[in-house]
Parts: sequence; structure tokens; C-alpha cells
Amino acid sequence: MEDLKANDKRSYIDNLIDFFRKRSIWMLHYCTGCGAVELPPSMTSRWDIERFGIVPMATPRQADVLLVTGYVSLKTLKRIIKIYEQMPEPKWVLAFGSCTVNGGIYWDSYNTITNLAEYIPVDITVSGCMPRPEAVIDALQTLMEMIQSGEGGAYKKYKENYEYYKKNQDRVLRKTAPILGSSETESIYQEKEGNYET
Amino acid sequence: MKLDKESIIELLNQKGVEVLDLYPNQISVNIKKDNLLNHLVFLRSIGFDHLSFINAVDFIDEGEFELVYHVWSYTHKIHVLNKVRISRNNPVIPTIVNLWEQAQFYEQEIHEFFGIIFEGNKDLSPLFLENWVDIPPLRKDFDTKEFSVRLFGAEIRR
Amino acid sequence: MIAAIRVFGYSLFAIFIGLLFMGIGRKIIARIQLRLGPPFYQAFLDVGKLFARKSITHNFVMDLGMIMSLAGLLSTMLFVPVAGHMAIKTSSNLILIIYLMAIGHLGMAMAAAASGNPNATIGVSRALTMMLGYEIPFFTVMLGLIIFNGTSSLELIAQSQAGGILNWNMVKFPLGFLAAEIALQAIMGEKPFDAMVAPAEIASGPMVELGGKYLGLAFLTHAVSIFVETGIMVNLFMGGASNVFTFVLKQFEIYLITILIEAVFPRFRIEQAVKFLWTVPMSIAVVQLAIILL
Amino acid sequence: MSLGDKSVYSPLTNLKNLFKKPITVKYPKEILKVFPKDGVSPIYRGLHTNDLNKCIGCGMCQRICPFDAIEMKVIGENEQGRAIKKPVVDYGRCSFCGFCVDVCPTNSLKMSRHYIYKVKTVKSMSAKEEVEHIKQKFKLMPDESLGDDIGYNTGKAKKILG
Repeated sequence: MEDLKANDKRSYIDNLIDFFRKRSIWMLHYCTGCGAVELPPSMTSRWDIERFGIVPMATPRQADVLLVTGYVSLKTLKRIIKIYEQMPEPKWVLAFGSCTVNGGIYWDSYNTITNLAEYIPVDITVSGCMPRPEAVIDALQTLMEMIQSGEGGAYKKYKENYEYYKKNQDRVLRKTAPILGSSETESIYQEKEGNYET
Repeated sequence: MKLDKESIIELLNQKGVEVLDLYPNQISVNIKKDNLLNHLVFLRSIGFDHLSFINAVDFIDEGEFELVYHVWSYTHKIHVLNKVRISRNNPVIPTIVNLWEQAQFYEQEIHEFFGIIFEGNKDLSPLFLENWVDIPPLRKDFDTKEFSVRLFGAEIRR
Repeated sequence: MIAAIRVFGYSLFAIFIGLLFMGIGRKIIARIQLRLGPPFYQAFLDVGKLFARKSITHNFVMDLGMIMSLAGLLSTMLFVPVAGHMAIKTSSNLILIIYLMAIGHLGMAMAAAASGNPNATIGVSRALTMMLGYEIPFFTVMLGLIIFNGTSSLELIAQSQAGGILNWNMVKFPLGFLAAEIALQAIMGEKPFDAMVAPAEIASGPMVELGGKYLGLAFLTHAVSIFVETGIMVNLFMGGASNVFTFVLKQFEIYLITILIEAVFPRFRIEQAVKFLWTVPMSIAVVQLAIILL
Repeated sequence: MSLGDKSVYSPLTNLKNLFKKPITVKYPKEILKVFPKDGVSPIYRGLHTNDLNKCIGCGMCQRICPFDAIEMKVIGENEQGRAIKKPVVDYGRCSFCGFCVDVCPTNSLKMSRHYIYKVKTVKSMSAKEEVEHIKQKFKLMPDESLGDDIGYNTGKAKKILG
């Protein structure tokens, strides 16, 4: 109900801005896993998502939507969080494939997270292993509708529920060193005793 | 000079190691831990100049790790599997980085996933698992299901 | 006051034409790749979106650099005669125009260096290296035209070609046109001379840290630069134009050649690009200069 | 200037594409047609479909699933007082390998050619609720709602392809 009320208050300028936003989605496809294979057909001649103004961008600063295309290992998760926080608002996240929902084929892996939504807010989750380009286009079209209607505001959740996300991120990344400038060169096996509490 | 498989087996038998004939271009050799370096130096001297890979296998019931050094020769076209067994309680083995430089990454990886210590290798820093503090994950006594439930909250239905 | 309004109007016109050309260029590239491509007004949507986004600045030098690069190109535009009209009645000296065009690049260099990203620094150093590459052949061609016409005024050069297609410098000096066209490819930063942006290697070079409004400014700068550079080429080689519509059409012809080359060629490495520019177009330009002098 | 394969100028020959018809499939308006049927391959492995009358609830699909994706859900009791179970597929796990279809003894479990399924975020939900929401939304009990468009189907794939 609150959402509907908020929609009524949207002025003409807001609608125009949302029209610009929906017709010019720039994506950063952070290619983790198999989804990297499904995106080239979507971007090239056969399905050509540039029809909707969707083009790949090289850096997170220029991107509107982050595509997480496949399984996310702990090392990858750290970079995904960094990229997500580097993107300026408004920003959206699309999660592709079974692996981002409940682990998929890596459901009992020691190094792959099972649910992406626990760590960053996800706007649309698409099923498939991997989704076909048609499903990718369908998801992006849904995202365009959501932007126009003001539904796609998961990035606001990241600020509101930051403690929850931060807690989950810390829980799984606690066991990992910083990305840059890691000076931990001692044997991992030697420092095993007593460091790990359940 | 190209040696055929039989003469290589002959040469290795003279050195006193146990040789198993597997396939037309593959033989398997069981060696002792103390003999490893001598054996590999000998293989290299007779033309086996490519180290393809190093495996580790966890035989948890026998309390041993088996390390397999895959060595290939471009002149003889023979693939030799050199199998070494070491104790699971004290997994220490001399490094072969001085012999083949590419062994650095294989040893780093095996150290990371099995916790085997390669004596003399200066850099055994982790490649994939940053700051891992549990049992090395590819050991047989590491329970991945339990671990993924504990850390990632995975749903296990059976 | 009227001058200010004229300048504003001219700027808007240049930005409009530049963005339109960018959109049509993307459509043409898409068709060459057997795709449908975005609508021709896509560049306007992109700019509209970029100015409606939140943006991140690193320090005031970055803000200043972006504005300087846009202002540099807009001030260049004032000296380019558009179908005989100019924003302010002033001399359209070629040497002044080329001098002012460098300010745009320097502004972008300032902004990129201030952002502190190593990729941006690499991109800027490549862009400045490329400047060394394309300016020498382009200047040589221009020198020939200046000597031939006995004036360095762009307007007078354009007027001297009046009276039919056979009077155009493009027909009179085909070698010079060829050399200038190759150099123009580098000036506009299109393939095969786009080593400074190179999204796959250095993450779009100078623009790597620009987001939101700053990238929007960079878009506008690019649009104006398309207008200015094609405008110079039209005045130099295609005899200017009698009305604005013909002028824009001629500009589009020049831009079309650039886009067609851009669509099919791969990228030169930076040292290959400079070597190419210093040998092939340079030797063509020198031959043209020799023909004019003899 | 030659335009042979090895020439530097050979890319220019691609300019002829400018006058060809684009091969793009305008997806939401039209769909791919490369197979006898419109859309994807006739033996495509999409979302499951299950004939609930034929399904005996034996649980073979659950036992063979390598991803722990299938759960037998009790939906009622029969006359003898035994529970009737039907499979529920978690599409957050399913990798569309088709093992469950292969092993199904009554041939009731099949795969359709439908593959589009997505879950949107709900703005009013908190983050914690949303995680559960997404997980639950991906657990579907296959029935005959997709049955008009059968894809992968043991023993019958060859007949469809012809």
C-alpha cells in the first residue's frame, strides 16, 4: 500500500527521469561462472539487447546494473561487494541461475556461497542453469518495467538493512584476508589450532 | 636418443625401484620418500624433462597420503607416474622446486588443499583459500556438507 | 547580451548535432554487425540518464578539468564558421582553432589525472601520445592549403572553393584529403586509433573514474568535438555550405566515413598507431605539399 | 589494394553487411524459429511437468537427484491411511540434468519447454524476509500446468525430432 501511495506522488519530472533510466541501462557483467557464456549471444547479433539501450560498461562507476552470472565463491563475493559499493545510485542487481538462489550444483561446496540475497540486495532472480538469452532479455525487460513503476529499489534496502548484510558478509569473509596488501605468508596449516570458533 | 618402454623399465629396475607396466605409453613407479629426489634427478637425466602435474591422494583408512608426480618425456613419449606414500600424521616431503620450477604452484596448491608441507619451499602461501583456518578442505575427514551448513546456511534435505 | 545568447544557441546546436550523429553512428555500426541497434535518439537518453544520476567526485581539480574540457571545445566551436555564420563575428584562424582544440584534451587529462586511477593515467598518456601522432600530418596538409590560398582564415578557404564540386579542395587535392581523413580518424579517437579509451584493456581510459554527471559532461564534450572536427573538415575540403542544412549534411558525410572505418577495423597498439600516423598519412601529406609548392 | 583473406583491408568487405537484413530476433515480439517448432529445441530440458494421476510418489527422483533439489511433499492420505507424496523441485538447486525424468518408473515426470521463471524483489520486505521469500518462491511443485509443451521426455525424444 505504501508503495502505491508513493507512486501517486511521483511528479512528471520523476517519470521522465525514470523513462531515461529505463531506456539506457548500462550493465557491468561481472562474469562469474557459466553466465558469462550466455551473455555474448544476448549482446551480439542474434538477440542484441542494445535495442533497449543496454550496453556493457567497463567500470562500476559508469554502470547501472550489476549482473551476477553464476556461482559466487568467497573470493568473488568480496569483489562483488566492493563493486556493488562502488556503483553510484541508482543501481540494480540481477542474479542469474540456480547457483545464486540456493547453491545450485555447488550446494555442498566449501568455498561457494549459497544465497546471494544474503550479502547484497537482489532485484531480480532468474532461474535456469543458465538462463537462455530470451530469459535474460525477459529479466531485463522486467527490470525496465520495475524502474518505470518505481518498484526496483533494492539498493535502498542495502542502506536500511546494512547491519544484516554486513553481519552476513563478515560471517563468511572473516576467514579471508584483505584483497590488497595481504602479508599473510605463513603456513595456513600451522595457525589452524584455536583460531576457529564455531 | 629415443628409449623404448622396456629399456626404461630395465634402467629403473637396475636402480632398484618397483615398476608397474600400465599402458602402451605409461608406467607407474612406487618409490620411497627418502629415494624421491634421487629418483627424479635420475629420470630427468635420462630425458624426462617435463613435470606435468603433482597429485595428492588421501588414503584415510591406511593413514597415508600418496603423492603422484607425473613426469613426461618428449623424446621417449613415455608418461611415468611416480608414487610416494607419506604418513598422514607427519606429512612432510622434500620440495622439487629446484628440479622443476613449475612445481612451485603445484606444491602451493597441495599444501593449501591437503596440508602437506614441502620442506625447502620458501613460499607456501595460499592461492585460492584466503586465510583458511579449518582442516584443509580436500582431506577425507573434512565434511563439506556440515561446513556449508555451518558457514553458508545451506539446506540439506537428506 | 545578444552575443551571449548567440553563443548559447550555437552551443546547444553543436551538442544537438553531435549527439544525433553519435546515435546514428551507433545505429550504422549495429547494421554493419547485422544487428538492429539502438534507436537513433539513444545518445539523448544516455545523456538524460547520466545527468539524473548521483555522481562521485574526487577533488575540485576533477570538476574543473571536466568543465575545462567542455569549455575548451565550445570555445573552439565559436571560431568554426557554420555555413558562413559564426557565433561571434571574429577571425576564424586555423592555427588558433587547432591551438584551442588541445585545451579540450588537456582538460580531460587534468580530470583523469586528478581521479588518481592508474588506468586513467595510462589512457591520458596514450591520448597525449596520439596527439603527437595525428597533429603532424594534419598540420602538414593544412600548411599546404594555407600556402595555396595565401590565408590561414578558415572562412576564406571555404569561400575560395565556391562554385561547384570541382572547385572543392577534396577534388583538387585528393592526396591531402586522404591524409587528413586518416588523421581525422585519430583526432576523433575512433578505431583503429582508439587506444586511449580501449575498454577491454584499460577500462575506458580517462573515463574510468567518471560516473553520472561527469560522464555526462564527457559525452557532451565528445558531441561537441564531433561537431567541431567534422566542421573543420567540411570547411577545409568540401567548400563550406550556403545554408545550415547542407552544412550538417556534409558534416554527416565526413562522419559517415569515420564510422564506416570505425565499424570494421580492429585497434592499433599505441606505438603502432603513432608509427602508422608518422609514416603513411605523413608521407601522403608531404607528397601533397610538394605538389602544391612546385 | 586486394581484398583477400590476408589483406589488411579485408575488414572493409564487411561493409556490405550494411545492405543486408539484420538477423536479430526481436525477442518479446517474435521468437526464435530454427527447429520444426517455434522456440527452443523439441527436446529442451525446461521446467518440470508431472502427471499427478500417474505419479505414485515412489521417491526415485528424490533419491537420484545429485543436487538434493527434490523433496517429497505429503499432500494427503489415501484410503489405507498412507501418505500420498509428490515431488517438489527447488529451482535454486536444479541443474536440469534430466536424471529424475530418466529414472521415473511411471514416466509421469517430464520436462517442458518452458524456461522463463523469475522472482522480483518486494520493496516492503526487509532483507531477512526477502532471503526466505526468494528461497520459497523457487520451490515449485510440478503439475500438468505446463503439460501442453513437453520437451525432454524419456524414449519419446526421437519421435518428436522425427
